[in-house]
Amino acid sequence: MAETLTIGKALNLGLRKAMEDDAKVVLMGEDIGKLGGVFRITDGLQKDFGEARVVDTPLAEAGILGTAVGLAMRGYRPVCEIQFDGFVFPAYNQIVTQVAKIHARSKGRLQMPIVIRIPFGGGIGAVEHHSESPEAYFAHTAGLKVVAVSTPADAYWGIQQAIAAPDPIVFLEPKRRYWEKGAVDTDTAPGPLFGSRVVRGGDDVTVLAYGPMVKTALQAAEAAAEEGRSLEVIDLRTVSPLDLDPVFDSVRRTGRCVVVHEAPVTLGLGAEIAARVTETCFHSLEAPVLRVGGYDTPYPPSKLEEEYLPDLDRVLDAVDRSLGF
Amino acid sequence: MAETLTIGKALNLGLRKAMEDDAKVVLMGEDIGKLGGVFRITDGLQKDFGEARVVDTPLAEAGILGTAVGLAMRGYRPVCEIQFDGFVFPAYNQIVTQVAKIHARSKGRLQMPIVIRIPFGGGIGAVEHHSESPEAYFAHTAGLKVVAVSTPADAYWGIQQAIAAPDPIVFLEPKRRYWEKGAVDTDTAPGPLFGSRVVRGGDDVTVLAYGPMVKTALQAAEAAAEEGRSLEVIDLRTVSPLDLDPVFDSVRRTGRCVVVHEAPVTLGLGAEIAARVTETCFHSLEAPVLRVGGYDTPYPPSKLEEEYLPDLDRVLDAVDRSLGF
Amino acid sequence: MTALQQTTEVVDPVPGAGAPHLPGQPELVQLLTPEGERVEHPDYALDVSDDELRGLYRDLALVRRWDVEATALQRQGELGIWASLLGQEAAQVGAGRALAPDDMAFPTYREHGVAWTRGVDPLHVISLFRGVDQGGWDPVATHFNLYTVVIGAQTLHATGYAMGLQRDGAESATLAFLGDGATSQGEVNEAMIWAATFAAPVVFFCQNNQYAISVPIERQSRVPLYQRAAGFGFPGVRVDGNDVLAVLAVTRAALAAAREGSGPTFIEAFTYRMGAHTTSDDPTRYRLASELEEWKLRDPIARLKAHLSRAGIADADFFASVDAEGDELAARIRQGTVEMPDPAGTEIFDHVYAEQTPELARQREEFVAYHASFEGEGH
Amino acid sequence: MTALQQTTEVVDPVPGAGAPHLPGQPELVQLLTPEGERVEHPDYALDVSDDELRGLYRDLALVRRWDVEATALQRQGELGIWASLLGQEAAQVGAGRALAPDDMAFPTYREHGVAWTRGVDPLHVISLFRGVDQGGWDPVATHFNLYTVVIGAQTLHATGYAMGLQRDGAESATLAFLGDGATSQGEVNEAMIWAATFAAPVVFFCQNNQYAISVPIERQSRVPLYQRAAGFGFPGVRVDGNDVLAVLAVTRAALAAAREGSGPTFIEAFTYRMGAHTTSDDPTRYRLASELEEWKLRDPIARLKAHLSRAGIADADFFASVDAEGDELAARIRQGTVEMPDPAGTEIFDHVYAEQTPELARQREEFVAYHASFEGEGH
Ligand SMILES: Cc1ncc(C[n+]2csc(CCOP(=O)(O)OP(=O)(O)O)c2C)c(N)n1
Ligand SMILES: Cc1ncc(C[n+]2csc(CCOP(=O)(O)OP(=O)(O)O)c2C)c(N)n1
Ligand SMILES: [Mg+2]
Ligand SMILES: [Mg+2]
Repeated sequence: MAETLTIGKALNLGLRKAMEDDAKVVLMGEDIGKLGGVFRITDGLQKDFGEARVVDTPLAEAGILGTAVGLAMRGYRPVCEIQFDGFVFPAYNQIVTQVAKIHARSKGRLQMPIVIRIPFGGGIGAVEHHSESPEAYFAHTAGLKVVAVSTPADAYWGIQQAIAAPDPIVFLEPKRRYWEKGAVDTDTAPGPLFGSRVVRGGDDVTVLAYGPMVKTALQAAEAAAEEGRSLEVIDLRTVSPLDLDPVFDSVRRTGRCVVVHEAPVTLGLGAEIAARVTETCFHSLEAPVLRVGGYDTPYPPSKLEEEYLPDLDRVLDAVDRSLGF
Repeated sequence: MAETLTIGKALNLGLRKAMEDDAKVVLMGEDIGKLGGVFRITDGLQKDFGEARVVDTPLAEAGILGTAVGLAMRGYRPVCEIQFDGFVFPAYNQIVTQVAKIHARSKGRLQMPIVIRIPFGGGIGAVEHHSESPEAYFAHTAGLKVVAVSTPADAYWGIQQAIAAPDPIVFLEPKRRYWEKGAVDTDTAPGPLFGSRVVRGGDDVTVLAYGPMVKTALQAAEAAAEEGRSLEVIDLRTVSPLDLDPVFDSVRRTGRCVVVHEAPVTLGLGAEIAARVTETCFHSLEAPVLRVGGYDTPYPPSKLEEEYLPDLDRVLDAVDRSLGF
Repeated sequence: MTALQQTTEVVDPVPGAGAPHLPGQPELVQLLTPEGERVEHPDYALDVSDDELRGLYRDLALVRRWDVEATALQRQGELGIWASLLGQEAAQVGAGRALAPDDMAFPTYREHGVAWTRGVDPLHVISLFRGVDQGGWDPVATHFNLYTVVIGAQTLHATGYAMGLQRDGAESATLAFLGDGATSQGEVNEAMIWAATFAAPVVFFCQNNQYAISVPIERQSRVPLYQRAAGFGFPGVRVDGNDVLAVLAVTRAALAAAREGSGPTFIEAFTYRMGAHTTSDDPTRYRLASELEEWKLRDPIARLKAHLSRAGIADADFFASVDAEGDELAARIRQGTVEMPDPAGTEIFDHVYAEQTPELARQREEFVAYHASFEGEGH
Repeated sequence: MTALQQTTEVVDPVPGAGAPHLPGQPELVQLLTPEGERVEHPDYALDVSDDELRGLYRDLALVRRWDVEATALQRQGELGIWASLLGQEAAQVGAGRALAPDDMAFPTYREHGVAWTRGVDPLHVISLFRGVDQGGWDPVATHFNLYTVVIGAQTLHATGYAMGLQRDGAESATLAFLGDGATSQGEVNEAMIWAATFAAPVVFFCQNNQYAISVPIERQSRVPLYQRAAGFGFPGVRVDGNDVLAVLAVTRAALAAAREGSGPTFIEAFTYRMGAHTTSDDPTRYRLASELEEWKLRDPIARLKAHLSRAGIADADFFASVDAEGDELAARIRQGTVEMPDPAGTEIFDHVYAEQTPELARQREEFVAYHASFEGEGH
């Protein structure tokens, strides 16, 4: 069945489906019950599945992740909501030293099918700690997987795929795109969870993005087309593991690559991608891989976020610089 | 005055000097008092400076960093010891959301001259969580600075420079080299804290390292020399900010670059360095920047750490691959 | 019903008899009943002049006026968000007025009433919610730390600062604010452990406003929060948070004890968040209107007003003058807000470090050059 | 003096009168005095057969023998490190034997005595300290989680597992081990908050062995630790941790209460770490020999031995047979250790994920090819 849904609603329906399919799925988080979460992603779920499956937790993120570990050991599939990106850090110890390592520690005897949902990124005019992009911290952590959705269809299917997967997954939701609509085929998944996807073909420069920046990259491609430049846009979708084969194919053709993300450039995903693309496509590159990202500063007050965040113009600027090499 | 000291002893003397020079310096950590720390880096300091300046803390890393923030606000210069790399994560929230951001949050009205000492890296045959290299987590965090010492002289002077500096600094100590000796001139600092240094000249390949891997890189250069290959070795010394100008100069000459660290390769410092070197020296590069690091796995049980850690042979292998391009 | 409308209803009526006392709380310290009657408490005598009483009323009324204005400004798109203190004025003003000038306060994001008592310009608080900065006041000069948004983190800062006071031999204390929800954070519990261990001069002031956003207090603790402290080895006390006199007395006593070296105290100010969590919140999803109605009868401002009137401490002229002052304040806040200049883009780079890094200096230059490239392009 | 030497001194002497009782601790639950005399406690009756008593003695003696052997193996370079439980055998065996088969235990890194009671092969514990793996036993089959080295993290796991038990309607409970130092960690306090809020069937078993490495208990709490629990709203009890019967009784009662839905209990087992923190530690730097001497008089094994002898429950033959069994065990541990094969290098890659990633598969291939390239080179 094809429906038009917002990303937020698609997540809501995806969660509902996952809960119907598997009684072991338990949602945990702050304000996810009666309130339905501050973004209403869990709206109505507590009413229908009860307080034991949609748990309004104490205000303690380490507690959320730490008890999720115990529930997972008992055979449950906890889906933890972190209210905002900037509030994942109290849970960091549990995520990095426990969630990520228990499978290896136990030589596979204990699985950690935990999903950590994080509304991430900026652009919503919020106060401090509500607009961050912490994905590199998790992508650098062996034992975790990290995905970032950009469309309602990926949201609907991705959350189900993540919940069904046996490994711990940081599931990044582009919060400023929650209200954007798109078609969702509720019968067929658009592809595997850990695969990147060419979302617009092109020949001159390969532009990579994930999460909220996919739309920005597509807008840039649109604008570039008007000036006769053909950008290939790839939605990475999975941040860890990276699926770069389609990227390598593309770059071998275009010879140029620009990576876009909101996170600070230094040691952001762009760094890893630049290193790998250069290593793999060295002889095809006509310009170094260029990175467009947040500056190496804390996320600024909201009156400055437009200046901080990569936008269409900054992507085009990088494309120009790439072509100028 | 020139003395021969171990890195551990140099740190101990450097701390002592800093405490003598500035009454506001307060050391905090687990077991740093009577015991002198598990590595004895603070040996004798509580006896001489008292319990108010060398504080055996409760067993709570968030508490150590969080109270350090308050002490810094009150004009103190806290030097926090994290007992082992793997135990910094309970303090992660304070480090990332508070220590790193308070200067910006307050528009410079509040300084955070906090030093976070972390014995880091592997190779000592320890159990889980005692051998990690978390530097990329901090280098990706705006507002922090990160240094890694590799010699007794840098240890002696670096710890004093770090304590005197106005910004928060993660000070990484190569734990497996604590017992290695070297000459220390206690009259003259070997250079600024945030500068990299060419430690061996060479023409064929530029090899970059910091902390414990500097010695490994030098050993590799020695071995390579026997086979007629000339490696230039640069001790990065500062991990954030990076000081890459000497690296760019070198790579423009050699055309080849290998980065070595113990941390997992994916999103390790090598990624950032590869991206920047490629961007800056694109037309000089005859091979992609190659990375030698830990695998993308949790640090393994100690019987496997030799296989996990970069060693002379793996560096030489990368050098060969670089020259093979 | 918006928070704004609620407010107008709440401030004016003099509460009659029948305002329910808080049920079954013998341990609750109260010096003023909801009807505005002054009562004594064996442990907390309060010596307060008529001038001071009128001053407290003025504080409460102006702080509420500020809050109402800010809520309105947010509704009109001038602020990104606003965290209203509606209903918690007495807890905040009482606590703030208990501070000595050199004491240091560590607020959350809702302590506008405490900010007021520290002489912080309301516009410096507004600027945070407008997205201009992270708070425009000087935390050193005002002895009022910047707001901390990460729940509970500031309790450790307050404890560390208190340890600094000890080392300085200063006869001062710190006051750490936190919410009921915050008591579940590990860091908050660590702060209490450290404070106990080092007998640090810090007072933990918890406004139990019954909710952490939508989550009721029962989810954070199954016993009254003030009892938490005993487990760490220091006193806990529950005070009627809508009774400014009781809050003042209890906080003064705790701060005095801290300054004298007796170590920390945990104060649970039992109160109620009469508005939404923030302007983004919709409390009708998780609580009954009847609950709010009940709490309106315990309104902290009406209570003091009734006392001042009945005891002949203030007359209609006084109340009118406070109202007029409120209108002026509101006008100043409104004008100051809409005229507040946007920050310069380069601010992004200028305060990250005390010693700027070459890389960030480079990014700043690029930023300037990049934006200059659009000039004249109509961007 | 090594831990090994200490041990031999401690096991044998039958404690005379004059063994000091723990000072001023009316709240301490005790069923066996340091002299080995059986006493009653109003709240904790213990019904235990002679067979069971002999079984407990055997547990204590064998666990100590294992510990002594492991310490020796470490000294001889066969283990990287060893965390001795010397002095804490009664606390661990008492707690472990209180568990029902389906209860789940969450140890720290020192609970070898509990491992023993769960049927974990000592060599599977040894393998961790040898650096072969992170613990070789099956945590699911043994109902004994892997060791957790990050202080306190496991208390949340135990609480979450207990929440799972609730959801399953299982009549089981979890037992979370922690040290005195661990009580300062935020996560541990969060675990207690969660357990209280959800009335989770978890028992927190804190071995207060007086030190966190070098840091004495006074730095973690200024009141007895068992009092912490009341602040969170559930019972706390202090038991003589060197009295295996008291520990068994108290833990059984707490687990039964948890299984019946009464929620958590905090048990503080008051004991002493008679050895070093680990083989890397040097306790002479931070504590007086006299302290240890005093605690030797409260030795948990000598105490039970005295009771068994005096009450005629066990005779010299029995003790000799346990000694013999101990020698066999030690020999098996020694041989198993020195013969333990090193893990294959590819193990590094094989358990990171349940579903291997292409990148890690690639790294594994490279690893294999790289190491193959040295073959025949004498590397
Ligand atoms: C670490 C962290 N987690 C989550 C949040 C999101 N959040 C903001 S306010 C709030 C509720 C706070 O409740 P309480 O402590 O009772 O204070 P109140 O808002 O009632 O004054 C939450 C969950 C946050 N700011 N920080
Ligand atoms: C989070 C963390 N910080 C520091 C350490 C280092 N460390 C290992 S054991 C220990 C002391 C633990 O004391 P306690 O909880 O009393 O347990 P005990 O060792 O006495 O059994 C410390 C500080 C650690 N393992 N984890
Ligand atoms: Mg609240
Ligand atoms: Mg201990």
